Amino acid sequence: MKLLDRKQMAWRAAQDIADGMYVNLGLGMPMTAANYTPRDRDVFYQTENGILGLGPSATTETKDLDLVAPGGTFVTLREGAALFTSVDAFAMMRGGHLDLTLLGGYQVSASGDLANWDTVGSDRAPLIGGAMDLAVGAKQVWVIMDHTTRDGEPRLVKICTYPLTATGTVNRVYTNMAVVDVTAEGFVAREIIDGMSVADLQAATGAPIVATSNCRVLTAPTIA
Amino acid sequence: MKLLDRKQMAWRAAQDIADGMYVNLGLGMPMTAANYTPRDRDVFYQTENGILGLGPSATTETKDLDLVAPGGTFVTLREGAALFTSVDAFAMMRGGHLDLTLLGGYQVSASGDLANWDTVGSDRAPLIGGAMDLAVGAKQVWVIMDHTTRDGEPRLVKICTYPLTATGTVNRVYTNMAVVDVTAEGFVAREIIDGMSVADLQAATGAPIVATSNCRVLTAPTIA
Amino acid sequence: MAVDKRVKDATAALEGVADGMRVMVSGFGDAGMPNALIDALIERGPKDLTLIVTGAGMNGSRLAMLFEAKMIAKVICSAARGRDGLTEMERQWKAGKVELELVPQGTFAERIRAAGAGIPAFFTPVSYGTPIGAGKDVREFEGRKYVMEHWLKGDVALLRAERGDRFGNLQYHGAQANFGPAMATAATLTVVEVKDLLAEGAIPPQQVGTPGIYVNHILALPDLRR
Amino acid sequence: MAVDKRVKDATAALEGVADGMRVMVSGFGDAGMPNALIDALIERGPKDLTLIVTGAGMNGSRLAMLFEAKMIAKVICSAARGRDGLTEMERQWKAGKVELELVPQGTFAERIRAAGAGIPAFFTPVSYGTPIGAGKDVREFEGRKYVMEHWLKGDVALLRAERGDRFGNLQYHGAQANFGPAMATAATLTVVEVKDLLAEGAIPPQQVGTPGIYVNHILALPDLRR
Repeated sequence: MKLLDRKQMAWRAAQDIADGMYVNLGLGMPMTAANYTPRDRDVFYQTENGILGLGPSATTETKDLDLVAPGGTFVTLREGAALFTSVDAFAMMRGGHLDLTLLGGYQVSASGDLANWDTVGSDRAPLIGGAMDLAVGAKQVWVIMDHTTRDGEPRLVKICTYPLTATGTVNRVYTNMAVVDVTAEGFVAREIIDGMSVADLQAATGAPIVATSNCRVLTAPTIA
Repeated sequence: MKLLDRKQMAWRAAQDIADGMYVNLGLGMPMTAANYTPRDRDVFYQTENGILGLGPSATTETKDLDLVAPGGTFVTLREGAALFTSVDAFAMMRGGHLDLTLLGGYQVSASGDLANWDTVGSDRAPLIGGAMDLAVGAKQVWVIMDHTTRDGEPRLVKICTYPLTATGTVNRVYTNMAVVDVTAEGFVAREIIDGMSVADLQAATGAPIVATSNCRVLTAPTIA
Repeated sequence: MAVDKRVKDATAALEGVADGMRVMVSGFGDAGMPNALIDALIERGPKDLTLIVTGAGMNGSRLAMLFEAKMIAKVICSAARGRDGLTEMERQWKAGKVELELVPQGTFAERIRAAGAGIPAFFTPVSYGTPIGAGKDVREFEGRKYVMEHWLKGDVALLRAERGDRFGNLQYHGAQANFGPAMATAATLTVVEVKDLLAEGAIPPQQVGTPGIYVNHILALPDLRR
Repeated sequence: MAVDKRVKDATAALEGVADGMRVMVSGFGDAGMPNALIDALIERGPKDLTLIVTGAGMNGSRLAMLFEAKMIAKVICSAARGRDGLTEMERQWKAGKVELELVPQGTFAERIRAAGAGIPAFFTPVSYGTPIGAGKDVREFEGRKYVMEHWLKGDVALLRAERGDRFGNLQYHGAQANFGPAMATAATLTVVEVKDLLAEGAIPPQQVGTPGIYVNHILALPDLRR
């Protein structure tokens, strides 16, 4: 039984980003999903700093010092892109216009609460950015995170113990063990990695989790 | 004793529009004031439909069907003009960024209330437009109107009997008899037309009105 | 697959527009007024509509024809009076056949913007102490009184812009933008007529007045003036 | 007379900036960051400032230098943590010398926009049910809970734009606009550094990102990157 690595998790989430979607990807692992979206899909990526239609990362030749993604990387624009202000970018999020946001997370509860903006006991100042707006505003909120902490504590829980980002808005979680929907009845596994039983998954999960009758094997290619 | 005509009233108000001001002129008589602003003053006129920097009316040659003032006339843009949305135009008003609005009126009270958007007993549907936003938002609110109704009833009153546009915001009134400031102590005449005494003016005014010690004669050229 | 919001004609563009809907119409005077789409709406003929437009229609305008066709049950606007003589809207209003909600123009704009921006309510100083403000929630901030206003949403928004592309990006010309960009964000279905419609993304990113995310259907239609 | 908002140097541009003021700074990363004006502010040296900026400063940035110069008493931001190691801001915050108000980025943007638009408060779904929303006024609209947020004003706003003219009109490039246009509307004194500053009104009216009415001082300054 081999857990997915981070690239594989990003790849798996990317397969569900549908043609024509308007999407905001959180910093870190979520952003890498853009590399794995099937080529035949036409997706518009949005950013907090006022870009709709992010293109590939810039090269030395195409680099524009003022065209950066929120993470600080130099980017390009795709055909049909639009530029605007952060006021407009967040109106777009809060107003419910984005089809999807894919965010990193620390914990997701069985009722769809998300904790992803701070860790208790950190010696660092808090960081919040646009995560709350995205988690509240996007039509679909997907979270990508390891199924457990390094110490084996479940990250899919009954009630989040970390500070909340938003309540009741997560629709789906991509982990290194499974693809899990958050439904009115709680966690439902749609896919589980090869060799892991539902009982194994339940043991790694902090709230009841069931598998759908058509639950499939979660597979992802090895990515260099 | 000759009352000012409408052009003279507009001319008189226009003399007080200072260099560098950002100004919104209401429909009708207020708009004509732009024709009489001294040439050496650089004024930016704003409109509800998203223009800052209105130029002269368009000619057949310069006419652009999509460049209209709120009143429907075809206009041009001055150097340094900007175009934006009505959301932005009203944010500019409400946010207190315009130096001045000059509005028409039915009644102004001694405490600076303005009634200019509807008349009681009209058989027409109500019309409100941007007057409320302007009367509330501009740094200076000046009203231009006849001193009395056709029946001789005062329009400068203790308490407005017509429906209010805004409360306590009018700073100055230009009438066919006088230039009147609205102060914490009520109406104060700054200028009165030749041949009219303060007592005459008081007789035409529905609330106490005093004249400043340096109250001048209100004069305006005859305009064809 | 490629995002393509172009539709073949106005009939296809208005598919799904039904009785009882809230229809937003951009335009301030004729600038930004989607006259061709209004014609198509009249042809389609849904009834009991709530019309949301800043000026509810001079005599002879296409908006007036919506009233003549008895399609309108309610108007939300900031000017409900034509310049010359009683309008058909006024006649129906006086006869009690059309309901009227009069909104100060800036509040009208801001309520629509709020709907698109996920803001259910906000406070404005405008209309406090006036008949328009009567009955509204009042709250004091920093010693000044404000009334609470709610967002204003549409089921459909009909817009006119100068240029568009297949992604739904719009570019406005002159004073054409007025209420269109906000309405596009506030309606479930946004339909746009443009003068020039291009297959590729031809509008420079910095000059996009309405990003395509807010547009559902776009088509090139003649600029019909009154 | 002609409107002319150009000033001769950064010293003149910052005249009147004093101890205790609320200073807004545009920029998201280095795009739109008024680095030259921040240098000038450090040179001027007012103390006890409230810094209003979306990201409060990576190590080595000019914003960090404001903290090193001990000019900042409070920060209002949405990200107060650098990527690499503890920042000077974090050190002063941990030592109780700098107060921190953390605001979700969209609420940060909207509060500034509200200040410029004369909206003292508005309701947003963001932060409801989270530690950030604790203690805020809650109200339900259409079955969903919202918190009330207040406008956020500045005494001074420092901006970077690409082009400007003597009227104060600004044009932004790339992702440079971010928070600048809203901050320009929300501050009493708005000072802008631009790459190209022109005497005439050189920006096409449709492409003006910030109309000159919101700008007090403008000057051409080098684009200083970290």
